[in-house]
Amino acid sequence: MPKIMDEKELQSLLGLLIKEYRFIGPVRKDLETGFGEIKSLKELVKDYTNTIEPPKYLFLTPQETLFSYEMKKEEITITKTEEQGHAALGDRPSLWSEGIAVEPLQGKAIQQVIFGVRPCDVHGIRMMDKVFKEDFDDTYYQSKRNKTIIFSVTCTSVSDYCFCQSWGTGPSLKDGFDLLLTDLGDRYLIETGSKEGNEIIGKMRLRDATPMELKQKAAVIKATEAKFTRKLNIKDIQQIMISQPEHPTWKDKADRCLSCGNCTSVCPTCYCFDVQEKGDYNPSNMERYRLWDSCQLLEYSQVALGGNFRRERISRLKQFMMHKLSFSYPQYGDFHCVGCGRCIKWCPTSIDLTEVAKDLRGE
Amino acid sequence: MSVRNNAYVPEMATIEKIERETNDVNTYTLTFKDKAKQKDYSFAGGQFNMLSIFGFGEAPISISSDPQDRNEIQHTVRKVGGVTEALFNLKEGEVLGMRGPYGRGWPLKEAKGKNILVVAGGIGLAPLRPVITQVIKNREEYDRFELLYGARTPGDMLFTDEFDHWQKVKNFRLLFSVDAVPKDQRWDHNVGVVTTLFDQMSSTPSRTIVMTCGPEIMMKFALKALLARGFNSSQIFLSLERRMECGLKKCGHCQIGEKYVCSDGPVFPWAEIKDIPEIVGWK
Amino acid sequence: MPEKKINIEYIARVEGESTLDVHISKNEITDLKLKVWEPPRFFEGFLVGRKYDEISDMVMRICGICPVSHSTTAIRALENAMQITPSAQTKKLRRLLSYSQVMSSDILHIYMLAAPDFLGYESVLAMVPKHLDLVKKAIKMKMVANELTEIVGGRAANPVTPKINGFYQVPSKERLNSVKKHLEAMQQDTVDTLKVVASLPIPEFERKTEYVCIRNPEEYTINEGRLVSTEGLDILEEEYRNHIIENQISYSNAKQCRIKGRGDFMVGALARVNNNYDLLSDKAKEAAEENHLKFPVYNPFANTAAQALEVIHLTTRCTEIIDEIDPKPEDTTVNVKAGEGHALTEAPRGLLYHGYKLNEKGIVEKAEITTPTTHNVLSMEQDLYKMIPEIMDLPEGKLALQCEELIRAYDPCFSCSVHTIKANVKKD
Amino acid sequence: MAEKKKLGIFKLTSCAGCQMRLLYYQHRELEALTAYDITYFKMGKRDNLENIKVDVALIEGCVTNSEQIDELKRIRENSTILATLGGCATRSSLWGLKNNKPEKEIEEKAYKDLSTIHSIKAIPVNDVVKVDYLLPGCPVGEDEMTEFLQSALVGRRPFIKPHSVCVECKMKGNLCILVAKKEPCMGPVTAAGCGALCPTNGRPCYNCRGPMIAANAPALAKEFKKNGLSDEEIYLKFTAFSGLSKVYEEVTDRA
Ligand SMILES: Cc1cc2nc3c(=O)[nH]c(=O)nc-3n(C[C@H](O)[C@H](O)[C@H](O)COP(=O)(O)OP(=O)(O)OC[C@H]3O[C@@H](n4cnc5c(N)ncnc54)[C@H](O)[C@@H]3O)c2cc1C
Ligand code: SF4
Ligand code: SF4
Ligand code: SF4
Repeated sequence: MPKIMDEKELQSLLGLLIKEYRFIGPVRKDLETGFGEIKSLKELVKDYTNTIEPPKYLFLTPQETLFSYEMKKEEITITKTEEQGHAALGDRPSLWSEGIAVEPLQGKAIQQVIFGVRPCDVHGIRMMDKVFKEDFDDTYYQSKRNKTIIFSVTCTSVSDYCFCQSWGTGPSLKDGFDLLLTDLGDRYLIETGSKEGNEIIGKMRLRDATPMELKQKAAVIKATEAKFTRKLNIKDIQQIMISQPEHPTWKDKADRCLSCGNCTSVCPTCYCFDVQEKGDYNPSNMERYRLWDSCQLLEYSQVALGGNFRRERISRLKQFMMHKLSFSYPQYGDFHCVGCGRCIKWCPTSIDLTEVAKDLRGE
Repeated sequence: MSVRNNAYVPEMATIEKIERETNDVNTYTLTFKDKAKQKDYSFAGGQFNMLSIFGFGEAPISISSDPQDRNEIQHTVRKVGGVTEALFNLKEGEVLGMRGPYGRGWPLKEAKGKNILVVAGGIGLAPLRPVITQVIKNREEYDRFELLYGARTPGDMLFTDEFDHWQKVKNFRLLFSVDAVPKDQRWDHNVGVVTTLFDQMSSTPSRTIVMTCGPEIMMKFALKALLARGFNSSQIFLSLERRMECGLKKCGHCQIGEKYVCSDGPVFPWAEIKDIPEIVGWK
Repeated sequence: MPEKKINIEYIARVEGESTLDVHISKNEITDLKLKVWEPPRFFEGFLVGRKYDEISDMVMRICGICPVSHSTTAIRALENAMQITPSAQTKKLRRLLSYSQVMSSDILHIYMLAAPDFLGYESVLAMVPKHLDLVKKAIKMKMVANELTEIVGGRAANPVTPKINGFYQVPSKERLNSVKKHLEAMQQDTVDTLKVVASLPIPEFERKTEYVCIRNPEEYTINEGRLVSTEGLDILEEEYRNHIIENQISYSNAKQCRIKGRGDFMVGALARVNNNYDLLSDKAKEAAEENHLKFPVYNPFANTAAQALEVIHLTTRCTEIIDEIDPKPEDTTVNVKAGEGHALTEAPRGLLYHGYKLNEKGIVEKAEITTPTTHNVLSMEQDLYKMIPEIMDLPEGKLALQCEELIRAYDPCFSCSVHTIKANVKKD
Repeated sequence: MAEKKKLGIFKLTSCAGCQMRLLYYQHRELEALTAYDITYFKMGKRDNLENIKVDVALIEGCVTNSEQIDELKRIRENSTILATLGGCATRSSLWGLKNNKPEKEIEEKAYKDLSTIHSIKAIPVNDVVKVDYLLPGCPVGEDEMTEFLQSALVGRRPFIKPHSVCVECKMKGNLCILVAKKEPCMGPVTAAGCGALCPTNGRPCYNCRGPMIAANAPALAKEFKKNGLSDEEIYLKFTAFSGLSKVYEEVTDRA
């Protein structure tokens, strides 16, 4: 049953979570907002639309050791197979420097709470969960994911880039969260979506929401929905995206594309990685690690003897957009796009997949 | 620490034997160090393993041995880059890592009672060798068998010492071709790209399953020639190659359209992939 | 005495490439040439036409050891050209940056380049088996100095934060405090370093040349001050060109400098300590006295001791500056103006001069750079002229080694000496 | 214990900063330097062996005179693996600037009497001899150098990032200043490896590492223009550290 809390109760709930968990939430990052570890309520940012990065990096560490091994004589011993920590935030150490981008866990910090995950990102996490589960479990992703409580919020602000409404992945949320907060103006509606969520809220004595207040939530959502300016027509999108690989809009966009990979790095559902070996000055100590990778990069499809399946920039750009808006559906039963608009916003040359979709549809 | 349930961590395997096939191709006979693992391990022809050369990295390599032989596993590898070179520097008795098998193999079940046409180029014969050994071992289950095999030069042909044996099998027809014959080598067969063998081929579309593996350009031409001869898109099977980092449908590299080569393939019926934008041009 | 030839094909463990040729016949030096054959890179040539905001990043690449010096000097010269006065915070942060670089360079020279000479090794690596502790101590110290450069500059080698009128980004107090702890922990090591250096036997040799550096009565200065010497020179930085003249010589890619109307001079740590001993911290002075060091000293081999002394002072000074500041982002806008500007600073190896002329769009029309080693090469040759006759009896190999050691004592940097300036000078 | 591999470090025209990176600015230099048997390293040691076979040769600096061409060829003959150490060796970097103007015009500004100055165009090492690995960076990135030295120890192929600075910038979680502040960041066309140092330190990348392989220079130049940069300013941005690189030609080939 949805409950009601006032500002003071919310503050005390957050305060409690900060104390008891590793608490991640939106923090100021220069001109924008990003996810950061929060030690005091003051750091929390309230007025933001989307964080620069999606929350995926909290589970899929940009660079992470898969295992280390020791090579002594004919014996090879695998010494470390699974990171027990959480992904580090902020200024991540660079590739070969001492630390790896995972923080060891201590005491109660075993569990983390991510506060302020917006509905689109919750859907992104849901999709990533599938990728890292299907066929083979990815223990590295799952070990972090399983220790995470998702505290979502119903969206009330919309940016020029947002189009989650077109997918139905926002501004409201039905599941995928542990806790969900809706700002009703002078009160908050809080809903739980899991056992963990119930346990947290169960400790507080909150009153049930009245039917009136539930209606108020619907009104909040409706008001938000009216704010969207960007739309993606998703009718037949799976076929439309692949119907005209020779359409001039592809070349037009590819000429502008810098192959910088920003689009894929900010996408909440891009999951590709590369695997590399790393040594030491003592050559018997080795490590296998993975690092974030992108289909926009030339080396991504490179194979031995100089072969490359996507040498042309245009073929890489098509891969990104077609994967998001077409291929992912038969793969996972989801279109791997949640309408967060990050790839449009952060593309240095403003390449816009909603525009490409429109062009292909001939609108 | 239990390593077993971590899909990324390979099992240790010993190199039992190294056989030189050509200048740059060796066949490695491997057994898992863990005897129980060796006993449990089973695979289908066309599937592959991820081989770890410790200190150097990992590479996807097809299994080239007989799926019914549970005592050992063979890989036939061409030396082309970092990992494969490092493998070539290993000696018998040394240890490497192996995990698998992954992917979908050749349609040997569908081929039961039917004719089989195999078109292979270069190292592409390696993943098809399990098909050949299986057909020989279970000869009565299949009808006619024809192999078209092409390599760059006679010296680049794989498994030549098995050819005699294969030739003798009932209802087996082998056609060989090379792109060129260096002056010092003898060659009694066809010269030209594999597809030039199609004119001598006896297989027809009727009741035939086609399996092909080789360089992508070769497969393209083979496909064209087959379609032109009336073979339809559900009787042709191709083994595709893409970059792979994990083999576990996670790293994303091996995708072609909606397909993951590592788990939906590497063997695909043409019907399944022919409409993928990146492949449409093949027709 | 038969004919002797000293030919040191390259001076090892110095930055850049050079050859020393000495010809001695009948106890007379008949020929002595220090040839710098480090290939020229023509900075003054290609800087023309570039924009004011690129210059610092480009001139940093003159020298891999003292990028900070070139950056600060260029920035100050350009600020002078555009009549910009940077904030007090900027000045302090620049000091941290420069001091850390002088410290790190001094440590490098003492341990990696000079110590092997005094201890009789061919390189610091050869010292590892017997002197591992010493090497580790040196590495620890340079790490701290580099850390400070990195925190203020973004990167220890070729920093990225300095700009005209300030910094692209200022370091947080938190990070400064973390390095301050390391600086404090390192203080004893700096004192020990001087003890080690002072105990090493150095060749007995003296030549009373003129020692030149900048001076600021308030601070043992590295970044700005008047140009002074042990022989009474005392001028403003913009007057530099009127007093120091420069000649191109036929056998070397480096030019030679002299003081107008006088002759050669020496710059570097020894010049700084000789002129500014009074401004050193008490701790540094105490350490000098304990080790019976009295300045001024006219033995170039004492340069290494001067470096060690300087490190003691600068380590303390950096911790003080860190306490004085809590850096905050500032407005660093630049109003571009046409003009001409000059700046003198103390690079680790001594006096460094940059001068620029800008047009109204901020494009460089003329650039002049004179590096410490350019200032020093003539003095090196003069020292050799005096020293060789004194040690003429040594066997050829030993003689050559001591010549090489003398040059190395200057801590020369031949790669930066070969893009010296075109000066409108008349030959004397 | 097997014999250590032999390492030679050679210098052509450069600022010596990359050798310094090896000798001094590195965090683990003692381990790095003692892992090898260093046979040649003029800046670091006195006993140097000329013309002997080495397993690994690192070349700092680019060629600017004809003697260096012969020297380089000799080093190549004598080494199993040869890699560039830093930007000048890899792409001739800053020194390439003098190639953009008539030689004399530039040299005259530095030297009055040109009769004793022998200098030719600045040529990167890989234009003269076959190079196995290119390690860019000004100075060479510590990460790359470490990866190279560690991998050469066992004969592994080093992983030198072929993509742009943007990838590292994003992985650091930075705010993109090209998008958010319209600052002319060269990150999208610059070879990665520095850990996006400049954007991390609040300023646009100025391309000190030179171009990445797949750079789309015209597209970035257009973006700069849209953000208000003049053709002249764009030209300066793309020429500063690119040396003789062909990657930016479309942007920098002005009449
Ligand atoms: C399903 C499958 C089966 C294969 N079977 C065989 C076989 O039986 N015999 C054989 O010799 N070769 C086979 N290959 C090709 C083999 O995987 C590559 O030759 C090998 O990965 C090259 O690695 P390298 O490190 O030597 O080359 P490098 O060029 O140094 O490659 C570096 C990295 O790139 C990736 N890579 C490069 N080429 C390929 C490639 N072709 N496919 C996938 N990843 C690549 C790998 O991650 C490799 O570690 C197969 C490939 C696939 C996808
Ligand atoms: S962000 Fe834009 S420019 Fe960069 S790779 Fe993606 S589409 Fe291309
Ligand atoms: S700030 Fe520069 S390097 Fe970073 S993502 Fe933006 S364009 Fe790329
Ligand atoms: S960000 Fe660009 S200019 Fe700055 S260090 Fe890296 S490559 Fe050099």
